[in-house]
Amino acid sequence: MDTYLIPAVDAITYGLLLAIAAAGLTLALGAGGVLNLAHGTLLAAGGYVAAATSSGTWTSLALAVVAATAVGAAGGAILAAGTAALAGRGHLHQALLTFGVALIGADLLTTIFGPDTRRPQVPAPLDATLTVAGHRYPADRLAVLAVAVVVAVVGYAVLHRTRAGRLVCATVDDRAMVAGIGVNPRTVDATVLIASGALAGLAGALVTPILGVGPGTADTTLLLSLVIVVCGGLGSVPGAVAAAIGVGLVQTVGVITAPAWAPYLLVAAMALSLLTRRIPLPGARR
Amino acid sequence: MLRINDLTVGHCPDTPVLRSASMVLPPHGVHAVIGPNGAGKTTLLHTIAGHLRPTAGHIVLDGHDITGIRPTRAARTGIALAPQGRLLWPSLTVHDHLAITRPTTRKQDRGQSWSLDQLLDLFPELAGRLRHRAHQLSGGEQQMLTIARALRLAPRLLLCDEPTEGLAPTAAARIRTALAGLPRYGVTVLIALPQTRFATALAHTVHVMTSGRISPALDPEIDDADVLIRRHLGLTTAQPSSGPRSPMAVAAGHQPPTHSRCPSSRDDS
Amino acid sequence: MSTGQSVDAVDCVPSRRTHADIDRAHGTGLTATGLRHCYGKLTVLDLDAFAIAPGDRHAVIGPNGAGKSTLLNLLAGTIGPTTGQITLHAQTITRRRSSWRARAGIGRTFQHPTVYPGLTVLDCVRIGGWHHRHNPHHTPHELLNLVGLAGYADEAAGHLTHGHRRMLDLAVALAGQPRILLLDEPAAGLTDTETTQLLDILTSLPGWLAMVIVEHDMTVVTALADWTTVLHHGRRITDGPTAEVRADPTVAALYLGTPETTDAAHQ
Amino acid sequence: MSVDTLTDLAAGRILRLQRRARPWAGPSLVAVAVAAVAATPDGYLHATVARMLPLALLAVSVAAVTGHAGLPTLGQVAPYAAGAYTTAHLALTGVTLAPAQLLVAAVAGAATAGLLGALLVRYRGTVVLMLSLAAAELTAITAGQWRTVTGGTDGLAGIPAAHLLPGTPALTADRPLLLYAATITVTATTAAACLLRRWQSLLTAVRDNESRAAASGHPTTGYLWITHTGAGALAGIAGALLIHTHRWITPADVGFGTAALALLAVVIGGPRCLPGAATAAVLVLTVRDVAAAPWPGHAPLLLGGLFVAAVYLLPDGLAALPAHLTTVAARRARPAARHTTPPPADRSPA
Amino acid sequence: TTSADTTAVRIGLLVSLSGTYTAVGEDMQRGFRLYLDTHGGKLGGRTIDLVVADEGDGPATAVPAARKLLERDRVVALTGLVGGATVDKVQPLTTERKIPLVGGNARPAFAAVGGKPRDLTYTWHTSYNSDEPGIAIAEYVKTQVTDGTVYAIGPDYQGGWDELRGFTDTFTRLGGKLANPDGKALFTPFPGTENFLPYLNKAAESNPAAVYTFYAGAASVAFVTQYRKSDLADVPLYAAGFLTEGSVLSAQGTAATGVRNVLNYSPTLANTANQDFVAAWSAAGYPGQPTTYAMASYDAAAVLDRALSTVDGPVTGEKLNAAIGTVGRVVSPRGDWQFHPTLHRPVQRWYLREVRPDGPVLSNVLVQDLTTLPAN
Ligand SMILES: Nc1ncnc2c1ncn2[C@@H]1O[C@H](COP(=O)(O)OP(=O)(O)OP(=O)(O)O)[C@@H](O)[C@H]1O
Ligand SMILES: Nc1ncnc2c1ncn2[C@@H]1O[C@H](COP(=O)(O)OP(=O)(O)OP(=O)(O)O)[C@@H](O)[C@H]1O
Ligand SMILES: [Mg+2]
Ligand SMILES: [Mg+2]
Repeated sequence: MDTYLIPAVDAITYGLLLAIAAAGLTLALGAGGVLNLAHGTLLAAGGYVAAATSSGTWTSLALAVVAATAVGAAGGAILAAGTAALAGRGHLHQALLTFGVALIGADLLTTIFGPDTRRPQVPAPLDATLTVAGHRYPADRLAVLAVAVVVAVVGYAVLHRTRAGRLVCATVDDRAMVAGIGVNPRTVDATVLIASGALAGLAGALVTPILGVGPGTADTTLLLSLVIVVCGGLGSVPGAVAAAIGVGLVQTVGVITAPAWAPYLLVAAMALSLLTRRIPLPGARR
Repeated sequence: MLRINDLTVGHCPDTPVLRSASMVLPPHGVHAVIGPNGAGKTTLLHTIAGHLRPTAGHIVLDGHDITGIRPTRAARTGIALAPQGRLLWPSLTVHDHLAITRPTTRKQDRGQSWSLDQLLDLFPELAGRLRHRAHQLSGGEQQMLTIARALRLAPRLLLCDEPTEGLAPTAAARIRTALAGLPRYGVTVLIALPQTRFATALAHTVHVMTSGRISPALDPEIDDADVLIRRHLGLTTAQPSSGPRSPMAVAAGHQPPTHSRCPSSRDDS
Repeated sequence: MSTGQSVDAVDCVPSRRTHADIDRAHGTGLTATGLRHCYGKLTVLDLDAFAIAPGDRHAVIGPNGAGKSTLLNLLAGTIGPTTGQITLHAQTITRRRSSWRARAGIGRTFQHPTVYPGLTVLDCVRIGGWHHRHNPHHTPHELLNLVGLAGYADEAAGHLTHGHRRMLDLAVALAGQPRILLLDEPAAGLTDTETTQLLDILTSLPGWLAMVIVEHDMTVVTALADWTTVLHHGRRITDGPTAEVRADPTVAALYLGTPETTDAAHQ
Repeated sequence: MSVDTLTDLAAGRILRLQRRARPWAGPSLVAVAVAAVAATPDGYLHATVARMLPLALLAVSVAAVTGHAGLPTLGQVAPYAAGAYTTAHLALTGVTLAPAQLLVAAVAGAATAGLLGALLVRYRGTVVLMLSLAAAELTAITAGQWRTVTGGTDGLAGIPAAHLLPGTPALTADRPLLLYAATITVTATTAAACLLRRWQSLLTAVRDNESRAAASGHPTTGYLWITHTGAGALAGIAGALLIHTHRWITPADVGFGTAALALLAVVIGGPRCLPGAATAAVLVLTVRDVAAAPWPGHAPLLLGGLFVAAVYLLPDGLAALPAHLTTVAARRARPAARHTTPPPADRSPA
Repeated sequence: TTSADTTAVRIGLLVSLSGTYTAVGEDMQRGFRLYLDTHGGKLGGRTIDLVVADEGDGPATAVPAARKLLERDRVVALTGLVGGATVDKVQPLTTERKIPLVGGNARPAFAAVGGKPRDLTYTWHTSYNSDEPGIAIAEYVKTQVTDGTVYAIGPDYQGGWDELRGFTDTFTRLGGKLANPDGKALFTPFPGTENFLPYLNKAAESNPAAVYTFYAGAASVAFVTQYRKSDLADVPLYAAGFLTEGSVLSAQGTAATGVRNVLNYSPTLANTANQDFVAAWSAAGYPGQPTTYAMASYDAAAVLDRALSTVDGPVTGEKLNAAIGTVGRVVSPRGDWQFHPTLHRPVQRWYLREVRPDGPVLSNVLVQDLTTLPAN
């Protein structure tokens, strides 16, 4: 029992950490229908900015969070401008464009911040460990857990409970009729991408103190986020959170229970969850 | 209310669907455009609602030139379109459709405002389906939702493209009553229809549309409905030929072809 | 029956078809027994028996959402029933896919036809008749002529108007040389002339062809069908010869509306 | 003469050429290009081009599945890997006859794709994309883990070269290798294009409206499965070609990165245009490996620039480039027609 | 390529300048350039035309780049090469063309293919074999843990397998026992593992007396910081030196303090060559302290320098290769070393280092000499 207590706690905190990292993509791909392959790069940009800003004090941490969010939002705005001309050309063209942007962005980031792995300094209380049931547990993860819950709740409320959230879905379904009820679909698109970029930037600031940020961060994050968003059912916040915790479980309890199968677990879990899904995903609609 | 002058519009630049079409709609009434398939009724309505850009001509609404405005602006000016082909948002529920659509014009420019309850009174079939997504609705239910959504905008000008298609007679009758009541609230209604009977029973003026041109207004009260229908028919096609025209009819009375009995299951991989 | 009766109270009414009819359908046509279709807890169709023999002209009418399209989808195999059995020529086909059933002679049209937007009109018909390519009697051109789309043969099907798509859908269904044809609101959105033309086409089809027509336009139903089933909330309210069903006061109250609305809608 | 008139002339010339010699324009153009490359004395050039052809053929296979069957896939690296590792093992065990290797690789590829396709063709859209992503990842992981067969994460090196016929010299020299690889690529692409052209209307029908096609008696998933499996054979051949031109392999060559490049090449190449996909793959590799050489470390930047430029400059892909130029020319000649937004009725329903 | 006079000797430097291993690649480029710059841009008295190419993430990009260096630029020697797989695939190319490959980093096992061992005549490395750090530290760890057990953990790829094998084989041969439940080292999926807590907490259950590991780059930052927050925090951590080498150390911060690790170099080595090297490094404006990657590449330049000075007339690959065989003792920041006559890699000393504050910054401070490898 005790063997699995800490891994289980870790599964949830790590899962929610990933949920934060995937939040931007949940909005962009899940709700807004933009296959944004630059998501990982935006997150890395946020991480680098946070690493450059944060110096171990609470003020600098707050500043880092704000700066990272702003940089993410700016990146989202660039993507919004870029994808505006692609409306109606399908996912693959978006993928081509955003992948191109991601490559360019990654090159710029290494040019500006260098190729080294960086980690923002957090205030000492966050860098400490707490003792839970006789085990150590890092305080920073618990802090991120709290933020993740807030982000998830707010995200759920906005996406599933407000008019704005439904307008986003409606725009993906049929832009022309959204215009027909007096809402400019381009505004909806741009808002979605800017908000998604801001979320990615914010995630960068929150995640990198724990995992660090380097040239490989963008790819790893993108892959995990894609898995979470698609397994979560595209655009459903509870689904994404559930999928993130599922990934967290696989990556913690799963890998130590069956270490021999560790490399396969994540991908296999994703494939299984897609294969056994009864209701077709909205994205599968033709 | 709405004046259309020499409107030319098409889906590709070289082949206009409407050619110098003109029409004047007096305010506060129900008006119908009737015409055969392919006459350009849908094209006309989409052009007024801003989904298509005319290449020539003018559309004037209440003295304002609205030629070529974007659909968003059109909706904010008080134009609502209930399109043909039920362009709903498949991933949204019925309730969401009606909840996110709200009047976008200033209060004094609005037509009749419909609350959710009023719309459900009009379409009781939808009441039990509020939590269903649009793609789970039956054809007729989708049609109802399309019209309910348009009404929800409280437009001054309501464009209905074949509103009763696929509706059961009772539901069609309810819509007819609802549309007939709208002019009292200062709403102008323009309906596109392929059949004459609904139009003559409901509309104050009827325009006949053939191959991209619109006839002057006809008043079904004054003009004899039969004359109107005959004129309409005369304009559309030659007399339908009599006698069997089907190649299958050649085989009529014979036994069904035996070569296509149940195929073996192997074929169906 | 009083007109004010709650419809939900009406239980499945047994079909009035004679045993001889049903036996004939069982041996040579399409039958369905105990057919039920549910979406989650919502039962949208619940029919004890349904039978079509060769040559039947069978109309299914009912209010919106009654389950008419669902019935056609089940018969054509587009969706699978929750419970129940479907037979064709006394052979159980409940688990067969729609493509298999189509090749076995069950053709259909769709309530919301789009056909194949990316192909030309002519190619659409060719695809419909792919399994009968060598039959000299039914060239795609002849079928297009029949439905009045000969002039559009080389247009993209996606550019057709709504009414034309419906006619094209019919042509595609006919190209498959069905022995049982399921038509979902074939006259919706057609002009009066075209409705007449459609009736012309449908009445001129060979006598052995069985037809199930879902339609709201009672003139079409009256002109075509010799037997009519009325559905409401997925259940059969009544069935019988078309003229009798039209005269039934329950049907009038439920479906056709009060006499004056009936008149207004169908002068 | 102004630049504008020159462009106009060029566009007109291209259009006329296209009209006159459309069916064989593509293959003959490629043949001329390959011959021109082969005629140069530059071994580096030969080897460089030859090395790009396996990915080009892989892109063709992806184009068949993505464009024609409408299933956006990253999973064609699985049959690619099957073909490549099978060929490598044949070569290591002494079977160096190229035709035999190609045949076995094609069978291995088809078998892998057949198994994978049995799962994939039941899904559509994003689900296919993600499932095939899983397939690509699983392929690379397996290639890294199954050390006895694949040589682990560092892969296999020093694989013996193939022989065209018994007794002929091994295919190691650059020019023969280029000619061989080009022949295989062009032949396979042309054959696939011809086969697909024959069934094109059926596949379009399935993509456009599956329930209508099924209601006309077409076993739709069966068609998709056959296309997927056939494309798998093509990917298997591409895998064999990878071994023939590189003579080494690592798990990264059959992983997500390769799959993504192939899929993006298909997008650049244009929907449903197999030669376009192959050309785009060559273009992508040229930018990454050749054009970026003077700026070491900035190949991703150039590649990113290429992708972004392709999105805007080639909205319908390389395949439509000549036609695109023609419209530009035509627009120069006439005053611009006003753009119309498509009416909502144009869209396919949910 | 820079324009060079006719006597210039062209040398290819193939390192990762994009992708995951960029930090190592840049360090190697700095090391090589530092030697050139401190020697007037000349090696062996000849002007050097250095052509840099990007290795990227592995052979897929590295092999085209290597071919370009070999066939377009016609370099007489190829140096650099970050990844083991890259070396494995480029080595046949250089051997075929009789161009010396003077690798500055990974040296894979060069698995025999088709029963034939690889021809290593033209293959040299100024670095080490991947299993050597583990071999070098095993004995020391054994003495430290006395009767306790050691938990071994590393990344699941060829480099990780080699590094861990070096340690576990030697350690068990010396009578040590692994704490891992199945007696075999644990491998974590690579890349992609960024959450090491579950592994570490699981390892803590076996109550090891010490942990031995190898990670590099981003994974090492995550590993070290999470180690200090896991149940293992108080268990001594031993590692191959790459765990705390170079820029990752500043990202790890104080979490790395006390990590004892083994490497062939420490910036705090007291020999003059090293003092000059570290001073030149700072003078050149490069960040932080020099790393083993930079040092090995610096030595590759030194080897080429000495070899070129003995070549008469026009330089060819064959002549240069023969000259490399005769360079003898190389004076190096890591202490003097020479090539093993048949293995073509350095016979060098290995050092135990500990992460400690060295002035204001953390540094891998030399603790003691361990051993000389390869033995004999
Ligand atoms: N997307 C399109 N692209 C090209 N041509 C089109 C398109 N949509 C319609 N057309 C053409 O425009 C003409 C008019 O079409 P429209 O839809 O306005 O007719 P309609 O009167 O509404 O017919 P229906 O009663 O069948 O709906 C037709 O000839 C049709 O072929
Ligand atoms: N996928 C689905 N999920 C849930 N409910 C569904 C689904 N498809 C249909 N329904 C419901 O089943 C009922 C019957 O639908 P059906 O399409 O058969 O009606 P219909 O009789 O053809 O009506 P109409 O005349 O309006 O076309 C409808 O109330 C509809 O809401
Ligand atoms: Mg229309
Ligand atoms: Mg229906």
